[in-house]
Amino acid sequence: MTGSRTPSLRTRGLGVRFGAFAAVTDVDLTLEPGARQALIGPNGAGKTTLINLLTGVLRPTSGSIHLGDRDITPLSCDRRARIGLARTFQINTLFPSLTPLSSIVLAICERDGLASTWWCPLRRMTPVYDEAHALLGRLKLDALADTPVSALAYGKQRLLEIALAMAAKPRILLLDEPAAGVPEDESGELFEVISELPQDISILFIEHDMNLVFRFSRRISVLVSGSVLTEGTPRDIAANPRVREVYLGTAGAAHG
Amino acid sequence: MKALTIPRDWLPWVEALFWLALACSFFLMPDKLTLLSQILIFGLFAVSLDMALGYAGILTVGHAAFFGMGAYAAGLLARHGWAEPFSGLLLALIVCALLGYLLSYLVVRGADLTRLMITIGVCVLLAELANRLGGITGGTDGLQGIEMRPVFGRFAFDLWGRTAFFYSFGVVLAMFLVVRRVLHSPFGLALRGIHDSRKRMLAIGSPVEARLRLAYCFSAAVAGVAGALLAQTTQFVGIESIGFNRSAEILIILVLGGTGRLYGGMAGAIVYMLVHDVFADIDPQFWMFWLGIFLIAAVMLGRGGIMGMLSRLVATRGAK
Amino acid sequence: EEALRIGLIATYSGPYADYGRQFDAGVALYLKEHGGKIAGRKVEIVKKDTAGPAPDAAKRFAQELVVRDKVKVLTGLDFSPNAYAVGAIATQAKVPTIVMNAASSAITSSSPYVARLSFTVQQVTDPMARWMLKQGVKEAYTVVADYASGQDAETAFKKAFTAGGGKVVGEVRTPMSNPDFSAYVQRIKDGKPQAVFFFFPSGVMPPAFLKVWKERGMDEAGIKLFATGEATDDSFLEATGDVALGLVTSHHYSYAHPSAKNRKFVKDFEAQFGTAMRPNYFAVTAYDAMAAIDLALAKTQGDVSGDKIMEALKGLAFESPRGPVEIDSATRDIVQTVYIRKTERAGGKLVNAEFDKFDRVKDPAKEGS
Amino acid sequence: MAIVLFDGVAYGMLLFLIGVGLSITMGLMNFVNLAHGAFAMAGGYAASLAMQHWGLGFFPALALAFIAAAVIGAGLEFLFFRRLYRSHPLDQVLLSIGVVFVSISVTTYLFGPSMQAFSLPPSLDGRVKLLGLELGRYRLFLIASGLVVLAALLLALNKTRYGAMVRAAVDNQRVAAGTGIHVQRLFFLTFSFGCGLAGLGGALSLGLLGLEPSFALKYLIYFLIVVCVGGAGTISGPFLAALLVGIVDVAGKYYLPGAGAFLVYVVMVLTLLVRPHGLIPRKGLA
Amino acid sequence: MAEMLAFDALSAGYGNAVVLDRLSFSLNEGQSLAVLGRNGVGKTTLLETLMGHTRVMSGEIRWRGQPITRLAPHQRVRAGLGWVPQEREVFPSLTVEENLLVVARRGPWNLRRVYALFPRLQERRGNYGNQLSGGEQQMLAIGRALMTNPRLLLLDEPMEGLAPIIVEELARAIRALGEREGLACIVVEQHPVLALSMTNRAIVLERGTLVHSGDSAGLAEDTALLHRLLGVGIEEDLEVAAA
Ligand SMILES: Nc1ncnc2c1ncn2[C@@H]1O[C@H](COP(=O)(O)OP(=O)(O)OP(=O)(O)O)[C@@H](O)[C@H]1O
Ligand SMILES: Nc1ncnc2c1ncn2[C@@H]1O[C@H](COP(=O)(O)OP(=O)(O)OP(=O)(O)O)[C@@H](O)[C@H]1O
Ligand SMILES: CC(C)C[C@H](N)C(=O)O
Ligand SMILES: [Mg+2]
Ligand SMILES: [Mg+2]
Repeated sequence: MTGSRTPSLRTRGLGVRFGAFAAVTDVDLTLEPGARQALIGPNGAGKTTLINLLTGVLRPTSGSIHLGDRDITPLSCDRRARIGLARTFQINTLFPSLTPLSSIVLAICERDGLASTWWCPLRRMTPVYDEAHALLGRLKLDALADTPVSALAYGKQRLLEIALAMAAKPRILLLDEPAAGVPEDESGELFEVISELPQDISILFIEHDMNLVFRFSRRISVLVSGSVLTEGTPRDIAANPRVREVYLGTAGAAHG
Repeated sequence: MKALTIPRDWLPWVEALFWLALACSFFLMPDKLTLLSQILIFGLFAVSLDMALGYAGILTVGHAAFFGMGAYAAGLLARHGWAEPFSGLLLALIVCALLGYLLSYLVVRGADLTRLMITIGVCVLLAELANRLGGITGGTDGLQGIEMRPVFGRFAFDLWGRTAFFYSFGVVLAMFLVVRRVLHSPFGLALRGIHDSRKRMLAIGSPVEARLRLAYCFSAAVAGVAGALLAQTTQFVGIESIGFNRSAEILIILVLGGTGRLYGGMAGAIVYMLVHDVFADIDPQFWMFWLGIFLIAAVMLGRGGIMGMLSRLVATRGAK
Repeated sequence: EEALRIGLIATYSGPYADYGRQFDAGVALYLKEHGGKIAGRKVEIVKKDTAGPAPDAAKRFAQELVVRDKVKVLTGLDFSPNAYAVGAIATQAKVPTIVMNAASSAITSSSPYVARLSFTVQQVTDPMARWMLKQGVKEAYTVVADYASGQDAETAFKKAFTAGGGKVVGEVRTPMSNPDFSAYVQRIKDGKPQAVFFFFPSGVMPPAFLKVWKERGMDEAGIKLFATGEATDDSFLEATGDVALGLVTSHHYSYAHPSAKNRKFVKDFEAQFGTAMRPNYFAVTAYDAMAAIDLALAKTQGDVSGDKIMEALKGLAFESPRGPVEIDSATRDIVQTVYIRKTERAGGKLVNAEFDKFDRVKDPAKEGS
Repeated sequence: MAIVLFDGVAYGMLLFLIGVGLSITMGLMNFVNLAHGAFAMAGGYAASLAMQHWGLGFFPALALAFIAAAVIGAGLEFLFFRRLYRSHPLDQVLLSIGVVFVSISVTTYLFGPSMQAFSLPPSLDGRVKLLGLELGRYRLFLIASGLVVLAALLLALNKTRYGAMVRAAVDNQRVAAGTGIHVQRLFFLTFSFGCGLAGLGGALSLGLLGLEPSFALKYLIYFLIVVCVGGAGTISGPFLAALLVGIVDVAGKYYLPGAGAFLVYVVMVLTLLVRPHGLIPRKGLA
Repeated sequence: MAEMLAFDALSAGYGNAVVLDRLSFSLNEGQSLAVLGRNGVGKTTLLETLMGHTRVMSGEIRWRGQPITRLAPHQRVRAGLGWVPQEREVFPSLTVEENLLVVARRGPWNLRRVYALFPRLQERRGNYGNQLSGGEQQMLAIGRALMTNPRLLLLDEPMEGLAPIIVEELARAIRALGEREGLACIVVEQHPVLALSMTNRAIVLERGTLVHSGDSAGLAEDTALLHRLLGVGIEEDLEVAAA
């Protein structure tokens, strides 16, 4: 990795407290352009909280977040999304009464700033529909394009989560356990799709499935009790006895 | 129960038929024209509420604030010498859009119950203000002495309510088409998205509050036009136009018709007001009992109001 | 022969359903006494319920009654806004309209086809102010419900009271929905005025006010209390209970009015509707409205054209259960006796016992204008 | 001034007493029960009629009011309400408004449109001298009742498993049932209890408010204020809100009589703007 | 051995949609079952049907000899079914401890034992249900089901979102429960090898119908069959579970 490039996303001393409980403390995290970085750590380590901080769902109690050269700490959730920060949720957060197609159409409209257009009927926006169909096709959701989201099986809803994030054509993609609930063969495919995204997109993903983590990440950060325990290549991490002890158990063996 | 299926391409024709039937009621019920005009007006009012409630998800029991404000705006304009009808509508629209935009800052934040109470509070405060400013508004005695000029300078408002009917019909249809267009636009889709999941909307970069403010402002403007129509066609503005009870009544009408369904407001107004009229004619003292039973029966038989029931009976199929 | 149709727009349901019930009873009683006929014609009453103040509905009903039901006379009209809204139809359709209650002064000026047989707020307030002065009351505090009629009462009282040399030392308007009056009464108590005059629409407000008045020991504190007759409306008097005892009020009708005509009226009324419901000022006006139509049609010899009837109504004078009444030929508003009454217990019942009166009172708001 | 404060507290207690049932049915059970006033009215009528016609004392009449309203609530729950727990809140609005309409007509039909006579038992009438103040006995009684009801409810809902079961079932009926909670019976009892409380409040209000068929709708805004400003789903929230409203209302009318009806609503709107989830927000709701 | 649970030509679904199509299988006392299949084939629906949350169109469910097809969900819990829903669905307005206590029934499982199994829950005992991490919610959902002291535990993707080390522990614990206390379970899993290692028997669903039923061990061994049924590239997975 060339050190000269400015990182896409960088945090400095980031922390948040819930009352007396420090969920995230003093995190310095760097995401290079084109990164394929995994964030792992025990349950309750603060991974989701960290993503919530990055996307602006939560306000940090300390520290700052930079996107490129810009300090985005004060920006709201939606502003951050509009400048290229997309995410998926650990627990499905979809539009239950819309169809997958209109969900994606909506996401594209929001991305292109069309969503405040009130004078032009939706159905005239053919390019948007074409793009939405293409995206659904890539995630093999095209057959379900017109089924209400609420009637989709869980796994399909997981896919739609990712489709929604991808529809935003983000610069940075934050994925919170994207493959949870997706069958193994499909989760592999899913990650293929993700890793084939243009190289200028930086990706940070949380995942408890070590097969996926070790297959698709180029760097891994380990979060324990709210702070970064260690960071390194998959090989380093798999060999780290502390990580094994608190998180991997024997699962890392195969990747050691 | 098997649903009747109609191709989706037919829907615009069904809509056209609906409006045609409404227009034809002029010949079918020639001595109920005032009722029909008021049904149209309340239908429009309910549709405006639906934009806020059914689409933007802002639980409000204070929408009469805009209805009443529109009525007073149009009424006062006419009363003070400018009695041309369309300018009254325009004034009401502008005033209510502004008021709606201002109030939207109070309303879009917070949870459902908060919004409910804030809208009620604002509505009650405005009603109280109208009462206090009795010198201008006539207070509880109502604003009298409105005499509208003929529509297009030709059609005077007559005793039979013919002009009032056509005037209301035209304006309501025009406003309805605007609302329909808005709801079928990307903005309308965004509203449905917010209704479903605010969190997800934020995550796809939607400035949710701004969207809601715009929707609320729209909705207020349409409600204002409805209020202005009532003021102009009755040539009177009662303080009830702006009160809590009217807000609650229109909510009942909308819920009966079905929220978030575009035609829910119109359907609700037609059914509620006709049923009310029939029951009140049969039994002026205890029509409330029968209306209550009717409402209970309506909920028990079909959730989601009349349109909800219809959508279960009639399915659509075909291309989008 | 075709029946004479009369449209009755009133409140039959909701919080004010009592108004419509009283109207109906008064009308029914008159018709019963006259064999269901007015000026020799069978009468058909078409009722419409506004469920309270609802001018848009009232206007719609008036229009339907005229256009569809072809009524010759409109009547009822308990709430002023409803009466104002109907007035416009009366003018447009030239249908005589007889107001059975609505008490806002300008209603009769708003349309030449409107006459009133009830009263105006000013008409009953002004005598009270004058009577208080006569009793040596020099300072008064006013309490009124904050709506058009209350404001009318406040203005009329102030005008008459100060004109007679009295001084209004404090005034307060209470919101229409005001469950607890303790703050207002406490404030009055701390201000120690010589007397208090209040106006509340009949219903739940007067008893609520009187209860607190009693609880605070205002009488012991030596503060006198006066009101208009709505405070001791015969419909609500029993339910109000002993807290009303001793209250002095002014009004145009009491069920205990000691005239022969009224005794018969009450007797017939009770025979017909039982004793659970007392005739109050709504019932008597409804009864009188029928009498007025009857007399007017007698004058026009059955001609039901609007202008003729209005002409006949002007200056019409007759004996009502409440005493002599007359329709002012200039204003089409009623001229009548206003009584000063005191709430007493007689024969186990609470009644408004009349003990003083002002004869031939016109609506003071229209005097000199 | 102490007396103004006292009056305010007493008025607040009254609001709490007639509103607290709603914080059970609407606050806790999430059922938008606009018919709350109808149940309060049922209690009021039960108490007032029993006292007039059967010569029942005020205190037994209070118990009767609770029972009558609870039984009516139970009947309606069984027939209608239980079918709508999972429905959209707006369907619940429609149902409960229908119930209100019917209840108004039925009471008008049975007892006439005008007010019910009521006089306080001598023991609660008049004033007592306490700490140099002349306090209304009935108002003192209201304050005491309010505190008793508050304490009882806090104990019942926070310290027992019952309260947690209700909250669990409201959070997620499907899962509550799937983990062994008899949701239907739980809701039946809770709803009836909420209605009973409404009835009790209705009967307790007899000394201050007039009872007539429109009672069912007339005080709706007040109930809603108490529950929503307080924070739906808690008991202490509505209690605080009722006190706040009572004191603001009475003090406002005493010191600023010109502000009239404005004050309470302005305070309500401001409070909600500052605390959008109510004075004491229910825990565990994001 | 006695039959514990049986599905007899059961069809069930939502509204008018049939999801499970004449499904039959049975399970003996003390046996555990893995339910496998791709996305959307009806695994969750199977468990929901067992809990009484779907519409049964025809057929019967027998539990320890009694038909329970018409029982209300809470009665099924009393009869000994313990349910861990797929989306965890902990009660958000209850604290961790309340979540556990509110469903508690008499039996060997109590607060102490659940805390011993998931120490993390004890640390977070005062947090409300919606103030937990995904994995903590999963633990809580499992703990909650245990608190009802079931005879048969229904686990819908229980390992989802849990750290590998917890997965191992949990799998071991469930196995141990079955062996030591006779607590049987039905496990729905996306990771077949893991599920098979925890159970005695396995069924594979495809669009609501049974396409395979047999021994877990046998199926785990038969890589080709697994591959055909589930299309899984299982090699790595095998290693994980075997390790
Ligand atoms: N609102 C809150 N109040 C208090 N504590 C909270 C809140 N939200 C989260 N927590 C706590 O913060 C810690 C971090 O949670 P987070 O969701 O970030 O964990 P995670 O690393 O994503 O875990 P998992 O892998 O299980 O999803 C958890 O222990 C959780 O209980
Ligand atoms: N509430 C519902 N209404 C209508 N159809 C539903 C509903 N829930 C699920 N379905 C449909 O039932 C089928 C089976 O879904 P189910 O959730 O049982 O699948 P699953 O095997 O558990 O899938 P996954 O692995 O994704 O969890 C799917 O086709 C789904 O679309
Ligand atoms: C019935 C009364 C309250 C009516 C009131 N006096 C009015 O004229 O509006
Ligand atoms: Mg997480
Ligand atoms: Mg599933």
